[in-house]
Amino acid sequence: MAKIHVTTTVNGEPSEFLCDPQQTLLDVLRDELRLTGSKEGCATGDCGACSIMLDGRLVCSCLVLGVESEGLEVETIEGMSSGDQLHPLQQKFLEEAALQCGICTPGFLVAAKALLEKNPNPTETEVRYWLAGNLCRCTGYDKIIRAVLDCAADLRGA
Amino acid sequence: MSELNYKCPSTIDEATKLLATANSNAKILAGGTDLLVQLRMGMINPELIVDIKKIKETIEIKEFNGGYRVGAAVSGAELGEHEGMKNTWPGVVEALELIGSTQIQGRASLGGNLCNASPAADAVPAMIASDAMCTIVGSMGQRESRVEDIVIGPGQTTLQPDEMIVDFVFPERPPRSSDAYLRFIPRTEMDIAVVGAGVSLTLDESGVCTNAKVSLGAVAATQLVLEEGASVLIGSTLDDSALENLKSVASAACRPINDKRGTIEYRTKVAGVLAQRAAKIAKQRAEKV
Amino acid sequence: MARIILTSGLSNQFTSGQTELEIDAVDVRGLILLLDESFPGIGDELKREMAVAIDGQIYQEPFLEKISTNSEVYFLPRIGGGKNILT
Amino acid sequence: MSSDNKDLKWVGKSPVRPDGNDKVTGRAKFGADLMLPGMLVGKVLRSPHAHAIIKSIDTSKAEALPGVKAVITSADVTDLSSEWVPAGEVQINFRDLARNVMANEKVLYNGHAVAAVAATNNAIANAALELISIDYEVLPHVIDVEDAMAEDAPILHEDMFTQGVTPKPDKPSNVFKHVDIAVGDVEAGFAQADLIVEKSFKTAPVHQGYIEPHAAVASFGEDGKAELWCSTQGQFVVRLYCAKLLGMDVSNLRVTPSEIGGGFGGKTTVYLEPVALLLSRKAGRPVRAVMTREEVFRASGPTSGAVTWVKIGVKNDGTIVAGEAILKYQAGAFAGSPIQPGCMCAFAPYDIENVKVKGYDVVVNRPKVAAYRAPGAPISEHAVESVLDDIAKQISIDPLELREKNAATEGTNAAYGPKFGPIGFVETLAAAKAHPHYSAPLGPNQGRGVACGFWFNIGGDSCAAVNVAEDGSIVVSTGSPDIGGSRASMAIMAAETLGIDVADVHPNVADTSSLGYTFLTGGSRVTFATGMAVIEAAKQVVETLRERAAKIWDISVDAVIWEDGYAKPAGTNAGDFEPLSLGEIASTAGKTGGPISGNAALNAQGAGPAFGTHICDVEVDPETGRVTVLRYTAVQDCGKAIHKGYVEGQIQGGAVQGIGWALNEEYIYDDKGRLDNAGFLDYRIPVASDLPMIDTVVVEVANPNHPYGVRGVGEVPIVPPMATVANAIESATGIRMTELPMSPPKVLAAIDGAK
Repeated sequence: MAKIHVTTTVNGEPSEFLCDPQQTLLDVLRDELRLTGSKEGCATGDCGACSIMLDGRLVCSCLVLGVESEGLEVETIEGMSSGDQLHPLQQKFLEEAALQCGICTPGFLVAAKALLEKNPNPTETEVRYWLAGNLCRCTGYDKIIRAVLDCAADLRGA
Repeated sequence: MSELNYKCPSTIDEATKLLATANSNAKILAGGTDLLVQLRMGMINPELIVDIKKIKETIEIKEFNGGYRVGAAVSGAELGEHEGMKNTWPGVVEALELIGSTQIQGRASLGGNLCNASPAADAVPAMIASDAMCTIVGSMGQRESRVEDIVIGPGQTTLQPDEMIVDFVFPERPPRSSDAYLRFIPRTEMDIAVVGAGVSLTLDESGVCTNAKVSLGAVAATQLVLEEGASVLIGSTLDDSALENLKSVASAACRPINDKRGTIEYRTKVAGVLAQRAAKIAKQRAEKV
Repeated sequence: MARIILTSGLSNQFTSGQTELEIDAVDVRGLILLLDESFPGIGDELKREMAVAIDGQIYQEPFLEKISTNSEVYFLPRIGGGKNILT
Repeated sequence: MSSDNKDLKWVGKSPVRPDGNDKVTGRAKFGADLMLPGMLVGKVLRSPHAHAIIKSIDTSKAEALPGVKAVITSADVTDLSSEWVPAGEVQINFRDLARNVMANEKVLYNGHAVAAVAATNNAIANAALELISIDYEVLPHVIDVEDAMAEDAPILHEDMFTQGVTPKPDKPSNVFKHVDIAVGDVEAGFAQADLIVEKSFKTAPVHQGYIEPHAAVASFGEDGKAELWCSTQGQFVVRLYCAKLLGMDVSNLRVTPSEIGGGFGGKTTVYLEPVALLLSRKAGRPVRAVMTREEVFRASGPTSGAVTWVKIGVKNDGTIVAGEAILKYQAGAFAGSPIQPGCMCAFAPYDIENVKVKGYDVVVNRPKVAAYRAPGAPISEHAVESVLDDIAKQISIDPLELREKNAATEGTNAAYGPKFGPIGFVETLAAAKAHPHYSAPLGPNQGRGVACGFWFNIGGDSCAAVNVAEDGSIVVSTGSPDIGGSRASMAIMAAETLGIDVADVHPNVADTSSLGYTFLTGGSRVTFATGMAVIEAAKQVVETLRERAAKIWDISVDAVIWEDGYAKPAGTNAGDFEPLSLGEIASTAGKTGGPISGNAALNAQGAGPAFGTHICDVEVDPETGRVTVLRYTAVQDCGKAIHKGYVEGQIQGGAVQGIGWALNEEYIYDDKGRLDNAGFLDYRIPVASDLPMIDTVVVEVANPNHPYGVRGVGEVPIVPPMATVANAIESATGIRMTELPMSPPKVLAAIDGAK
């Protein structure tokens, strides 16, 4: 099959890859670019474990074709911390035990970061609905929601 | 393994030419939230994917004769950020925004939701209730159509293989007009509608309903337009008895099926309840504008 | 004599309904040998299927646990976090 | 040490987990994240039918496809003889295991594996699957448990004759075995009763729903040695099963557990692991096999669906005089449902003189059930806790008081036989009663329910190594995969025992060639059993450190004490020496006898049974039947919480899985026996917006058999929710729901039916 050459930006770095037309961006990130932080939990957009930012929009990378990322900005969990500095959300998830197995954690963090950038002062209900597309089977969501709310409060205070 | 190609035209003309030459082996990619799942599951096997998101007309929202033109590929997230549409057509905006998660909202579009032609599509009853029109372009030229004339059955539309929807036109509204869309799902998010109900209406100064349109989703092979539902509302002040009438005509109009998402009995009952509740919300909104 | 209690399932299969027995044994290994002498076949079943509770303390893989003369010894099915249903 | 020990430095705190950073940055490697040079893609072909004879399989076209490196069928799997053999503490039938991994002669459920391929990429592997042609003779199928027990039911296994019945049956049956539990005389008991309530219930099979699909990477060498990386709750169990299925020496297979994206019991067996190994052996290249979400639903898990009946007799004062139950559990396509623990748990929380439980283990054309949190217990206890609620209402006694009146305490003979040691059931009831939630006002269409739950908890085999590095930092190795933060609890217990900072302890999950046999992560055994091994190994290290200090000071070891991470002279007459730190002793270890290391291998006995009491408020929409959970409180006896945060997390997660079981989760089959909702879209696990915060109350009645008083935590919280929610719906609507899930159509039909 004729592979297509794609030029894009991943976590701020110019990036190129070859992919088949039907390859999803998630497949490309994991198999071609070896960025395995984005997880495949369903491949149908129902679990959010593959959440990434595409040109500033939160999307499921399993529902985006690799070729669609031509010329766009892609941000994944691997780009969330800066140097040896964790993002405040990452730090808060650790401090408040907001993860158990950790498979859904990258998706939750990417989605929560997108929320706080759009709405620095969300209510519990707003957080729950924003994150409804991120499934977690371990935590019952309680500590995740608290971590996001507490982090938002810290960031507003800072 | 049939060879799949991907094209990303930047003009409508290019797009329709590609569709024409692919003679019905092409699929249009807008948000892709249905298309990619169908590809993955092997439900479809196209030779060409035409991504329309680089075409200016399909991704912009602009004012038009006091109303709005909304590009077919505009995402739910973008529509939800548009003050004008939110104030004038809150029902249409909330319907598109109900589809899937925040992540899905980053991609899902009015055009995709309509052309996927699912009986349970959330945005469609709301668009039908709003009397929305759509602009269709094909190799034979451009035509306009009412949204309610597009879907003719599950997965079937009146679009020709070489045609694409460019945008939707939501007309200017008289004062004291508004709309609302409600759906029922087992969870609070992430499900496909078991029943959907869209209501659009206009009130006069005395609060009497002068114009109304009611549409139901997921209770028949295609979205239903409830002429009778409109007539029980028009001339009333949407008092309890009018709303009770709406409830019964809505239930009476249903021709649903039993499937994994709901039973005939359940869908029939809840359709009436949702039509009634949606009408109440539309009324409250109309009183405020 | 230690008091030995069997499940009704076992008693139906091997002891013609008798669920309580009085036996002198120093440890579980010895007890199972004695039981198998009086009720042929029960020994394998006990070794394969059963855990033991001696005076309330459950042993999932009993063998050398000591039994005193006034001990209360229950044979009960092995349990685990579903690990009894692995196949 | 007991749980009221005040001078604990780390136990009970919530330090950041040692593996946390990798898991918030995407660095952690889960099952599907490993890649090897030359790695092939493994894919499995699955049965479209619920029940059919495999007349022939033709793989020639697939083998001929360029890029296909190996194709396997049941012909490549040794068909083992049917025998139930002990595996660890487990009974397993390797013949069934082999035939579940790859169907032989017959397919027994929609999704049953029939062949597998290894190819150079996904597309080729998928194309190859389409080129495999199978000639099926479709047979009648049976999905429902009671249909399967019927005289004329289609028989899944011609060689299955019901066990536990005398005389031995003369014709095969789908009932694998009967289970009987009897204490006292129920007939006599019911005769004394002032009130008898009996009811039948139906519960749906539910999937563990872990977000990470099964994944395995295998690399087979020409020398017959193999490496396997996979997402599992027990690398040693995987090693044994795979070695058996491939006819290998156990020690020729090295299994390394990846990080695991949830299991809840569902990753205690093998599916892809032997397939990946077989493909790799045939292809001579590494193979990675990963399930799609659809495959996870069609071919793995779930726990049993069941039909249950419970009859309870009470005196007017609430004293329970007799309890009887009949439990029919689906096992899936092969024998072995959790019917045994289901029968044992049914009445376990209560002190009842007369108990009789009859259980049936029944095969049906569904995927073989796997372990799921407190296997069997939620199903039987749902029925008992629902009937108790009706009784409380009918004799107008507070539902918590009814339970307090009959609650098992230390010395009570459990309904399954032996006496309970110290247990904290009544403490959870008291805490629930005192909780503000229990007396908070309710609005219209709102109701409140309570229910309780019990699970045995287990111990078992665990190994641990505690190694002192040159600088005095500590590496703790165990064989227990970390699903929910157990590395953190291991670090805490090691730091507590060594008297050092928890940050200086570095836990590590070892592969099967680096440490002794350790039973799997499950049964809520890790913090208890593996924790005991870690503490034991750490104590050995302390002893060695004292000896080394004694050598350095040239005094007797008895004159050296270990305190707060330092060796100190026992007293003034021991001599006047500056305390020696762990680091100082470690740096000179070479001179004083070599590396310092502690190693423990034990079979932990004396796991502490645990109880929970839950409170739930719901609002029911009378027009749509939607049930909204408004408020939820879970009280549980945890013996001693080692890591507070992760203990609360276990309780919250278990409760929410139970809420999903109560309200929306179910398998939907079409008339051909094909699963119709094999995905997260229509298999509806709870989402964040469905739920309130889950308030937790941790009660601590120490387990005397653990140095810090630990009881298992993870299983109990999934037991009470189904009845708690059902009881809340009853309180809101006056209607007793007897079928799970209590989804909107069922609730609305019940409400309309009651009008």
